[in-house]
Amino acid sequence: MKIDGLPRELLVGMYRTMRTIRRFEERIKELFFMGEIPGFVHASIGEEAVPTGVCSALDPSDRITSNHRGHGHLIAKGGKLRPMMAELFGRRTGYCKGKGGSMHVVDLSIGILGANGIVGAGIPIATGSALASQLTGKKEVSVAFFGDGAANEGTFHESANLAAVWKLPVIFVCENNAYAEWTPISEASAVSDIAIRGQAYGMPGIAVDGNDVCAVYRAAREAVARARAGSGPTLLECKTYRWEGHVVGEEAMLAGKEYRSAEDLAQWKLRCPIERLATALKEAGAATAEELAEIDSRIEKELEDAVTYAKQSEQADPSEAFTDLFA
Amino acid sequence: MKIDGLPRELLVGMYRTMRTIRRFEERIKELFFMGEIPGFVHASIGEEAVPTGVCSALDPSDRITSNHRGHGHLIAKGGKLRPMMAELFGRRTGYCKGKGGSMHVVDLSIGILGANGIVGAGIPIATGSALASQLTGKKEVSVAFFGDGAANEGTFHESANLAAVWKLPVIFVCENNAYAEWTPISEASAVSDIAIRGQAYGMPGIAVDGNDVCAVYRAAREAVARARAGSGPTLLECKTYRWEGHVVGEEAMLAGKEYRSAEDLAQWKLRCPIERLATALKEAGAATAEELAEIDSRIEKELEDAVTYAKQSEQADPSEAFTDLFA
Amino acid sequence: MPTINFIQAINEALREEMRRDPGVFVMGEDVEFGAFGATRGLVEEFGKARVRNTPLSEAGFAGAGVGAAMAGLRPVVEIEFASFLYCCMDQICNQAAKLRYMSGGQARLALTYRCVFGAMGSAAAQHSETVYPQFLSVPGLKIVVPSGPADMKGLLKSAIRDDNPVLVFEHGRLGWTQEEVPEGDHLVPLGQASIKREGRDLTIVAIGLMVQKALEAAETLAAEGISAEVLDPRTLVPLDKRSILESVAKTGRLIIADEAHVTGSAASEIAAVVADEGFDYLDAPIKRVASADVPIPFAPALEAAVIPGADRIANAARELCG
Amino acid sequence: MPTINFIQAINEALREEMRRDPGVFVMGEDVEFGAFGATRGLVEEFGKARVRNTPLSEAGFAGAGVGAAMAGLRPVVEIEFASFLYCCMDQICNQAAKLRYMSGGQARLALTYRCVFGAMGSAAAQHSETVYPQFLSVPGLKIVVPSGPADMKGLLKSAIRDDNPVLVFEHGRLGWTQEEVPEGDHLVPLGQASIKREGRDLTIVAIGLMVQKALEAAETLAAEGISAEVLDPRTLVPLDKRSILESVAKTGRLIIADEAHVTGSAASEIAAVVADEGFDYLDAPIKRVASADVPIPFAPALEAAVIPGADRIANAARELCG
Ligand SMILES: Cc1ncc(C[n+]2csc(CCOP(=O)(O)OP(=O)(O)O)c2C)c(N)n1
Ligand SMILES: Cc1ncc(C[n+]2csc(CCOP(=O)(O)OP(=O)(O)O)c2C)c(N)n1
Ligand SMILES: [Mg+2]
Ligand SMILES: [Mg+2]
Repeated sequence: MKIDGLPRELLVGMYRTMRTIRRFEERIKELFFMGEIPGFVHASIGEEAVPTGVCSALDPSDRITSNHRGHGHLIAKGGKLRPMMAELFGRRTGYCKGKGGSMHVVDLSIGILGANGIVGAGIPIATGSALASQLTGKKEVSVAFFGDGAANEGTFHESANLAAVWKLPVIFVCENNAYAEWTPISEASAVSDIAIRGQAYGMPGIAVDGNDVCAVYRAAREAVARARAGSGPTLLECKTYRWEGHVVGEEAMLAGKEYRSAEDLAQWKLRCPIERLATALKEAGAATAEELAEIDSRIEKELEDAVTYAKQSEQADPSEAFTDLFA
Repeated sequence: MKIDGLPRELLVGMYRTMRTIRRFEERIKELFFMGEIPGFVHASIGEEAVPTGVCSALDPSDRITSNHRGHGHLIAKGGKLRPMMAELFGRRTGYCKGKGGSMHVVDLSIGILGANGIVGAGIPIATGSALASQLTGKKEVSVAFFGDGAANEGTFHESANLAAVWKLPVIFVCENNAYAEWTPISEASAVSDIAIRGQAYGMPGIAVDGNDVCAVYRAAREAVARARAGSGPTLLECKTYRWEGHVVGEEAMLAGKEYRSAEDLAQWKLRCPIERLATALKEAGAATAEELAEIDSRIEKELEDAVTYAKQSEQADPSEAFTDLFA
Repeated sequence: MPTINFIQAINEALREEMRRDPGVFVMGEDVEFGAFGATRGLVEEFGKARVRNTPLSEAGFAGAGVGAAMAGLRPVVEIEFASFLYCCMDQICNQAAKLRYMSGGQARLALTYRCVFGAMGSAAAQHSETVYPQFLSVPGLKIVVPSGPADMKGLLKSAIRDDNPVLVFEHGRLGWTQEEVPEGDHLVPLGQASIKREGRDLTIVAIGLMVQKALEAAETLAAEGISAEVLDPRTLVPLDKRSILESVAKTGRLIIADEAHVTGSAASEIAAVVADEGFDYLDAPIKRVASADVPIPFAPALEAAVIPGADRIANAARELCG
Repeated sequence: MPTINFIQAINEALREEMRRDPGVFVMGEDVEFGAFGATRGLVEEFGKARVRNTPLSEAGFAGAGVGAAMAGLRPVVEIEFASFLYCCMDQICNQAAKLRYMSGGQARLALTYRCVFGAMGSAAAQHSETVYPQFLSVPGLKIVVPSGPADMKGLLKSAIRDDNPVLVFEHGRLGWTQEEVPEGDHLVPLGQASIKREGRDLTIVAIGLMVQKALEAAETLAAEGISAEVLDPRTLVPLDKRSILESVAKTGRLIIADEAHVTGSAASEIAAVVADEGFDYLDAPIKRVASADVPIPFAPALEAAVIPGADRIANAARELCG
């Protein structure tokens, strides 16, 4: 992993973000099993480099759309832990007043147009967001995060073509974690490199090591520059792997059936994006173990603060179910 | 245009088919303006080589799906002129008892799964038809005919990927006539060669001169062989041009606005697929002008027979509107 | 007041709103041309950036409308024929309709979808369907069905200014219908029914093109001594229940004329509302006069047999008042 | 009779029909695994050719089902959650539903779509919707909503054998509901309602999970001296109007309990039918007990506030009989 040329502040910031995502999700996994968090929860543990690298190349006024596996995207784009956690708990202090939950977190004030429960549905929305920037002449960039599975949805195709023909400032970030639910990409897609699909739209299709946050960052930075310059969209495929199940608690659904090898998982764990960056930082003398530990412990505090906040927040009142339909 | 290596019978048959399509559509254009044919009619005049070349490579037990511009596909697959014409007239003797009309002609007995009023909708249907062949072990091939515009629909993407990953015996035939309604492909698609999209699915993507019936035939023959051998789908792009408006009578809709150059049209008319084959046949001594004229006049008779049949057929009775919903 | 037709009314509404608010833009298949004339001439005035021909990608551009709306613009998305809405239902029903609620009120989707619907003469099953009932059951969408030029203009302008997703259904048969239309900023609020003819003996709630047929039937019935009130709800969501109930309270009888297939129609919804909230007013069964439950057939005689005409409305009225 | 749960009933129906007819095959996302257990074990018995995991391409594989059916097979297509039906509406509503009619009766589409629907506990707006009303208004589709294991098995087997497109909606909350289910070829015909409890004072037509809630309410009401009949239509298309009308003729009062949002619900449709054909039997307004017109929220307390429970059914009954 090459960190050279990247400012220390950026690198340490990326470490902090990845670590926050990791711990946030480890924590909500526990809270889910303790019955504190209802509904479906999808963890992106192991994939933290993708949202982190991409969002580090964005400005606060840029916008993203996310998917069902969205906590990482949201945190990397600046989502605050307290209202995120409270939303997952279903409390009225949550981002969506408890109406959305894990799959529907939105923070328009920082350009988070929304997680999404419909695979592929965020892609046209990011495309339209980019269209708005083009129409208003603002130099904003929009990013759609989606999985390898989503790359087989019609919405991907239609959006990519639309963006390419209109030269919209949008980046299509495909998190290729090799599985959609329990089906391997080899059974779901005729090509193993999603990046190749860029050619179908005359769009650069770039594949990077999705567990190398610096590589992701550099590729994203280039795509952002392209977009801001008015040169159109980019398809950025980040190859990664999810360490957890498709959904927290999937064991009960699978009834013992296996769908991937323990060996693969072990191999990918050796390539932990956080460890890799930590090692590189230490080796380069850009950060000491103590400095990183200090960051870690600050994250623990923020996280506990968020959990406490969520727990102590009021439940949404039933009467609130009937508001917020129309503006 | 190279005819060598192709049997005379095939060549003359293709001449006959193209000529039948041409005259059928010229005739229904007249009948439309005379008020005999209601609804929307889309003519494929100038594009006859595509359905003819492709369907000449098919067996009667193979199946096709068509689109709104379907007369050519239907005739080339063996559709009979009488029930086709009667259907366009809305008579009870029509293929669909007058319930379908030009955009919905079906003849299951000869593998015509249907014209379609929804752009792109026939593509998954052909894919499913191919899946049925694979499941039953029958060596049938299915073909989806669609336009350059349809290649931007999500259904194209989803079907192509599905067919490729399952290695289905299906051929995706894109009739690239450079326009979708009045929008040129340059404004609707980021790539001008639809064939390149095959790469997105690891599928051969072949582009041919769609006004050269022999070239279309040869490419289709190869794709059919591939499909029958179980080697999977092919994307076959046929570059052509429509001589007529998007829809018969479009002048009234456009209110004088032009959308393509008279020069382009004139250039393409010089490449008339029927003329080219006729010339080649005569030059090669495979058919004399008299023989071709004889074919032409037989077509006129068949056509007039079909028109008379349609005109003399009973109107559908209102009570019949309420049948045929459920099996 | 100038007399203009239905299509011109759409055109004027679009033009005026585009002049008024630079955030308003139009996209859809061939809107530069305007197959039915509704968007004709807009590109000349506003340019290709704000009048955008889209590729054939309904989910893509319907969804781009959602994204552009979330980013603060006011898109007007044209779906050529209502039947093609099926190609982008997710973006409309799961995204546009739900995003405000799911986000706890953060998102504002000032977004209009326009489409042509209805049986318009042998366009057959995939170009003739009345597709609004499918959206009635999806909270978060407003639904507008104008019955003539003046309402068309005023409702479309209100739809575009509304900060919510609005679906506007324009009947294909109404295109050349002429009417006097107020000049200037003519707005018709969403959620307000209009009594198109007053009457005493029965109420005919009629939707879209059915208003014309109901008026025709009312004329015939008048000659027979039956006084029919014709009420046009104009918007199905929000539905002006009060006006409907008041009319039924007066007449005691209700027919609902709707071109949708009878099962699951907007007529069914209105009947259900009155069978609950207006039960005590009713002197007779509620009759729905709607399309038969078969796809719209191609042949003219078959099409005519399936869709409701003035005769069927009049017959239902005679049955009720007989 | 063995006691099995709802999911096992689905599994048995699929297995039996696949054994019976080699043309039956199953496809959908991760059907080899069966997220809810319904398709579990099928791939081991029938192999990957007949139990096909699909890519995430709802329009693609829903449409492949249409094509395979036209080619003579009998596909059973699984859409994981009913909310995803919006992603393939065109193939279902414009193609599957209309192809037989448009082809003048040539096409036979022996095609089943199965999906899980309903509020099942904080699955939120895009995984909890009751999506059958959207299809009520589309002629050419049969709609099945089983309320328990025995009906589930018998109806699904009938759906698969039916030569028409059938949508089967399986409520996510019913998964572990147990019941005795007849062994052997247990078929429940489409279009036949079932009286789940007899009563004199009012009729509760209840759909899907609402049958349980209605029975619960009926039990409470019985203690108060109100005798409620609970009728499960089992299929919404075809709708067993006769049984509903007969029940209302007996009781004079009607509640319809439906988890769909009240506007445009199946409850509205049934209310409209009775307000016409059963008007003379009615002694009181028709009450719809249905979900509020907002998307299904995430927080448990909010979800509970939106969807109808036994208490709301009982309250409506007291209002009618009071
Ligand atoms: C339209 C739609 N189809 C199916 C699902 C169910 N589902 C949720 S996530 C998922 C897999 C998505 O895979 P991928 O896009 O690769 O993302 P990943 O979960 O691997 O991050 C599926 C099938 C859904 N939510 N939406
Ligand atoms: C889903 C859908 N969107 C739009 C239309 C309206 N429409 C009919 S044909 C057509 C153009 C199709 O272009 P192409 O696929 O290139 O075929 P061509 O007409 O050129 O043969 C359009 C936009 C439709 N019928 N269906
Ligand atoms: Mg994945
Ligand atoms: Mg074209």
